[in-house]
Amino acid sequence: MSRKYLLLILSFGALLAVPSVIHDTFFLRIITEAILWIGLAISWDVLAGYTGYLNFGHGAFFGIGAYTTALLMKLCGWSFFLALPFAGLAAGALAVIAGIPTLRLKGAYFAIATWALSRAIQQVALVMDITGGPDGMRLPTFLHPDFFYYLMLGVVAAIFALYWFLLEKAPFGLKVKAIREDDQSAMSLGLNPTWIKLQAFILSAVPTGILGAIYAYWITYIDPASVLGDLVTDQAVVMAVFGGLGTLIGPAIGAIIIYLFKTYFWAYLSDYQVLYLIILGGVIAASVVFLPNGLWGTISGYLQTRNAVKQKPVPQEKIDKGVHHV
Amino acid sequence: MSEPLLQVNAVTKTFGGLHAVFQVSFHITPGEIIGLIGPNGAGKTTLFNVISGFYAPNKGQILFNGQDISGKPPYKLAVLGIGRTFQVVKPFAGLTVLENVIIASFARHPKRRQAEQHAWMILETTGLADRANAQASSLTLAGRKRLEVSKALALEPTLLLLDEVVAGLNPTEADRTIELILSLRDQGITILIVEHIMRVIMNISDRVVVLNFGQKIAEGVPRDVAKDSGVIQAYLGEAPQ
Amino acid sequence: MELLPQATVDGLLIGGIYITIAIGFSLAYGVMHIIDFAVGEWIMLGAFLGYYLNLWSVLDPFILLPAIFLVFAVIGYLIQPLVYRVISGKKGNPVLMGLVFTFGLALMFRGAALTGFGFYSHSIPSAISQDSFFIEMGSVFITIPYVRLAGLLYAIAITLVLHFVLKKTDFGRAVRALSQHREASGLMGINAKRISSYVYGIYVGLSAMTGVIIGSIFTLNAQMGGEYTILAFFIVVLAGMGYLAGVPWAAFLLGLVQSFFLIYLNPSYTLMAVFGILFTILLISPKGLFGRGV
Amino acid sequence: MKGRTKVLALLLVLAMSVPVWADEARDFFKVGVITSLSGSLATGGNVTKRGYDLWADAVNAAGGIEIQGKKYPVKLFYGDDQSEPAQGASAAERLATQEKVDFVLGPYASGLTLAAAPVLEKFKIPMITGSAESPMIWKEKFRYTFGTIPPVNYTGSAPINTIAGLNPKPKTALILGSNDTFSKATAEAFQDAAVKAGIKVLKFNIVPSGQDLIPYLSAAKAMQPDLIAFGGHDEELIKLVKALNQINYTPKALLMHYGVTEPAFIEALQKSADQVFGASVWTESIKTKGEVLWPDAKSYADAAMKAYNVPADYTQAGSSAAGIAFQMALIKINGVPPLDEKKRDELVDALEKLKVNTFYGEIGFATEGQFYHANVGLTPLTIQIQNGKVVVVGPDSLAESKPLYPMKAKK
Repeated sequence: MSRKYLLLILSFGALLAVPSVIHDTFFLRIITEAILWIGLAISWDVLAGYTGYLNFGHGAFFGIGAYTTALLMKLCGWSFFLALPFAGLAAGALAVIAGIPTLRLKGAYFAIATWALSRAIQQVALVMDITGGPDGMRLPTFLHPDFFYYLMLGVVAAIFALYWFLLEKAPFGLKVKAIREDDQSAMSLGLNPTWIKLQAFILSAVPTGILGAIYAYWITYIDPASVLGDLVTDQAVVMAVFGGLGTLIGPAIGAIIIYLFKTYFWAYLSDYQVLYLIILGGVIAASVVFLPNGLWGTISGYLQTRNAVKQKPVPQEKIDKGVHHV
Repeated sequence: MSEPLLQVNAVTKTFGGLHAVFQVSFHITPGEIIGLIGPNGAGKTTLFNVISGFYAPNKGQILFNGQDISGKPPYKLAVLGIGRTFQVVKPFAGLTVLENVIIASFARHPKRRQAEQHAWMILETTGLADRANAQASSLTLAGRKRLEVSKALALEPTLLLLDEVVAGLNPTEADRTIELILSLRDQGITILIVEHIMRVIMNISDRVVVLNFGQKIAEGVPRDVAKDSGVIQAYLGEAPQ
Repeated sequence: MELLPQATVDGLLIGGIYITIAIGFSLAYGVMHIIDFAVGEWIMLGAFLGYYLNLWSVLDPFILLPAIFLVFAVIGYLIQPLVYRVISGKKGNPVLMGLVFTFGLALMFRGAALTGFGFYSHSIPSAISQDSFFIEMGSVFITIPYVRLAGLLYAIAITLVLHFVLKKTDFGRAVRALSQHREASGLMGINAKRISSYVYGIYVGLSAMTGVIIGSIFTLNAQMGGEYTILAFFIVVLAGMGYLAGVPWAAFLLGLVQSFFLIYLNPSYTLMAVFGILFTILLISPKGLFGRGV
Repeated sequence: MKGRTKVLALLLVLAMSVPVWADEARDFFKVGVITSLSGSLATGGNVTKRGYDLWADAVNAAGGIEIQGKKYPVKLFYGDDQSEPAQGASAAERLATQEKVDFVLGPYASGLTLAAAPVLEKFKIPMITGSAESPMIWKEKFRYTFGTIPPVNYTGSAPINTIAGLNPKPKTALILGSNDTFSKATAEAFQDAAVKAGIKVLKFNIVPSGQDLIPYLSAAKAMQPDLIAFGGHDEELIKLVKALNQINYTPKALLMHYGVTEPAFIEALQKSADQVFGASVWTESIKTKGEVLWPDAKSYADAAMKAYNVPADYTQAGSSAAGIAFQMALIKINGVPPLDEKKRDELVDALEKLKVNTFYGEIGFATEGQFYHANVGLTPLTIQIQNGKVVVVGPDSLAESKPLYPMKAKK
């Protein structure tokens, strides 16, 4: 466990140093976007991997965050940092409104209901005047690569840490998993599944809205197709599944690999423009067939079985401690 | 006699016009072990589900410690002190045995550390401590049934509903479980148990309630009930006249 | 002039097209519990085969339908074991695995079509695709395009044939057994794998035929798939997933909603209304209009 | 493991710190191309790509751009924006920092231009887009962004005026647009022009993209509009014509925008494409005199046909013309590669003052007002499909043929 921590802290430290090593703003942009996708993949996985609910409308939270920021900055003249929390709040509010009815649905029905909802929201943005309809919105331009890099890194690291604490350390994580495994049994043990699922939904939505806000300010232009389309959800799903559901590290690894793979093809093999679709599609399909637990799931599964051989019996002092407590 | 801990008053539960449970009444006093028996499809599990809050009764009332709990959701009842097991065991398969029990412990010990200590203690009593770090899915059937009881116990219930925790076990395992049940009663936990194996029910129950076609057809000490003609007929498959 | 009859007829005609989009998909879901993200891409591929066959043979697309069905049924039959392997895995979440797997397939097909067929939109000309007839009764005047009527008739025919096959043949009984009692059907000596392969073949073949009809009524291009995947999802969920008999009603309902919105209300809000209705129905009756979904 | 971690961290840092080499002297121009090679706008994106490629090939076939007696070839560097604004911005950043391009030929669609422009503005790299007709770009007044195709609110009125002048004059119109930036702006431009021309607009609607419009049209048929004008993209245009045929309604005139000049439109509809009006600023038959590369529209069209075996449309021509605009401005300022920041600034000034006759028509960028930096040197044309060919039918001074009017029913 401590090894894992060490690795995480080391990579975070390395990431902090990136702008002082890399002066190429394109690379910085690529890394910034890779970090954005890590955030989106893990926030999707909070619901999918930990509670088993496949949200195919994840992009709606992202878009709501982006539009909230754009509207507050343009119409109310707010500063970005003032608008930022409201982007999270708006996404959280949507999670509550959408979550209470939809979380009753099971399996594919939940997936399709959330997807339909996100489509409906996209249509709303397309027909409203205040959002510019299909023309989208332009935000004040503030193009400072280091600023966005550190902002994205800071926010995603905070999200990661928050998730890590809540899902892997705090009681909440076990409760959520209990509901994923068997909600009837969980109910009989005093857990209110609706409430816990709703909490997980909010936990997934708020950071996504904040990431949407950063995206909007960073790219300076948003429209219904780019922030409310299927792309955000589709890509986050693929990354999380490829990396391995139900963990935080899996989707993060998935995000990095898929994003860099796609970007490499895009940047350097552009003449084979459609080939990348074929290859990306092939990688996704093959990974599902050959790595049903995702990349990280497979690796850690392998490590576990290897370690299981050497596993020590339960330490006696732990048992004693428990008994002593009686 | 002290106040009844649980009072079931003329409870009816119907599914699409069919009475799964019809006007059943009985009570349990603290410290008792009550056996709930009846042929297949008699409505035992449905009654369990009604008492533990998974179904709301269509008619009738359930009082727990004098408080009306009919229609309250299971997670509220769990906190009030009603623990239950499932006939078809429901471990959290992807989690470890310890984690399974910790989750139940949260009801009384919201802090992770305390919950974990509590869980260790429970596993010690139920004899699963040596399997604490194994995946729940790797347990044998006996282990899973034990885990089921451990989880219910971790709630520190005053009333424990056990749904066929002995059925399917070999004689040694069964004896260990019976011992466990009796020791729980000695700790002051009141128990309502559904069991198919007559030997078990008749040996450990203070009283038994017999259901057939959703209705209560007999109630009393095991010895008397075993002689009841209606009960015998029900078990022999003939409808009572 | 009275618009109501025309709006109704138009809605039903659109509904006819929607039936063809969704019926195979619903069948596949009922039997295999797979949500196929590539349904639109099967439609697209079928449309292109129809387009090229029509260019080459100059036969009317409606005459080409059986050939297209055959070709794609074989493709579906051959691909199915892979799909089966994905969705019957013990590990992970099979629904999700199926979704992601077919999502990957869809990307591949789209990329391959863009490479092979280019970006342009085409149309498959049919002898009947440019004309219509009228019904006049007093003040009521209804225009009915031949090609759309043909589409509706085709949809009804397919529905009836499927219905007949499922109810009256041994194969159909096996399919129904499989969709209702997966475990028990194995005990009854039904080869689930074999039946699933046939069903998947039928589904792919039906989708491909739909592509040809869409190509002759509307247009076809390499990126058309997404739009029809959405429609297929929509109708199947509305009908109740895997509940075949619900598909025509859901399709007609959707067609009518669209038609009435376009005619009587603000056309801008048509799609919003459509998604709003899907969402609402799922909330009121999570298993579709009839509560009969799997 | 600790050692391994260190090695990994080191590798990570190494991998990321690709050397930033200095701008070496070179004797060719690096030209960035940002356009949609994939995604939903790939059709149009590839049309612009062909236009840019054709220009580059023509320049290089002549040995390069001649500046002070020396010829400098051009080399294109592509950035696929994948029809996504974020990727458009990334593409701009990559071309600016990785390839260090001297100038950029821009995206196909407005949203992408809006995302790429601020990045290029930051690096002070001039961009001319050969497409992107939505009026919204020019409102932003980017100093480094230009466009060769006039915005649709500049061109959209021409065909309406032509049609309004026909006999018998159309009295009523049904105007609709698909709900995307370009199509909506087109429909709005049609509406404004129709009102000004005294045509009564019976119905004006923005409809969701890709909708089946049969119910809408069969209801509209009851009103018997003389003119139906539609803003949409190629696929939607084909669908609309087919839908009108299916309900057997022939208005006096059917008007769409540039999409009708795309080969796919005629290929898909064949005879049904006949007599459809469209708006354009260029066809292969218009009379233009080019000072550089291609002497007239015809020779450009022939070159395009030879290169790609697809007839050139005005987007492709506008894209090639974007290259020419850069070329001429470079000659004016004696800009030799690589261009530094100061030189690129001069290039912008030269572009603002540029007036050049090309095969595409006169290029001259507005320097103020709502068309800021858009090309307003061109005369908007009314075109019509006649016997499967795109023919200019208006304005009268440039018309090659009389408009066929009113439209004849197909039967």
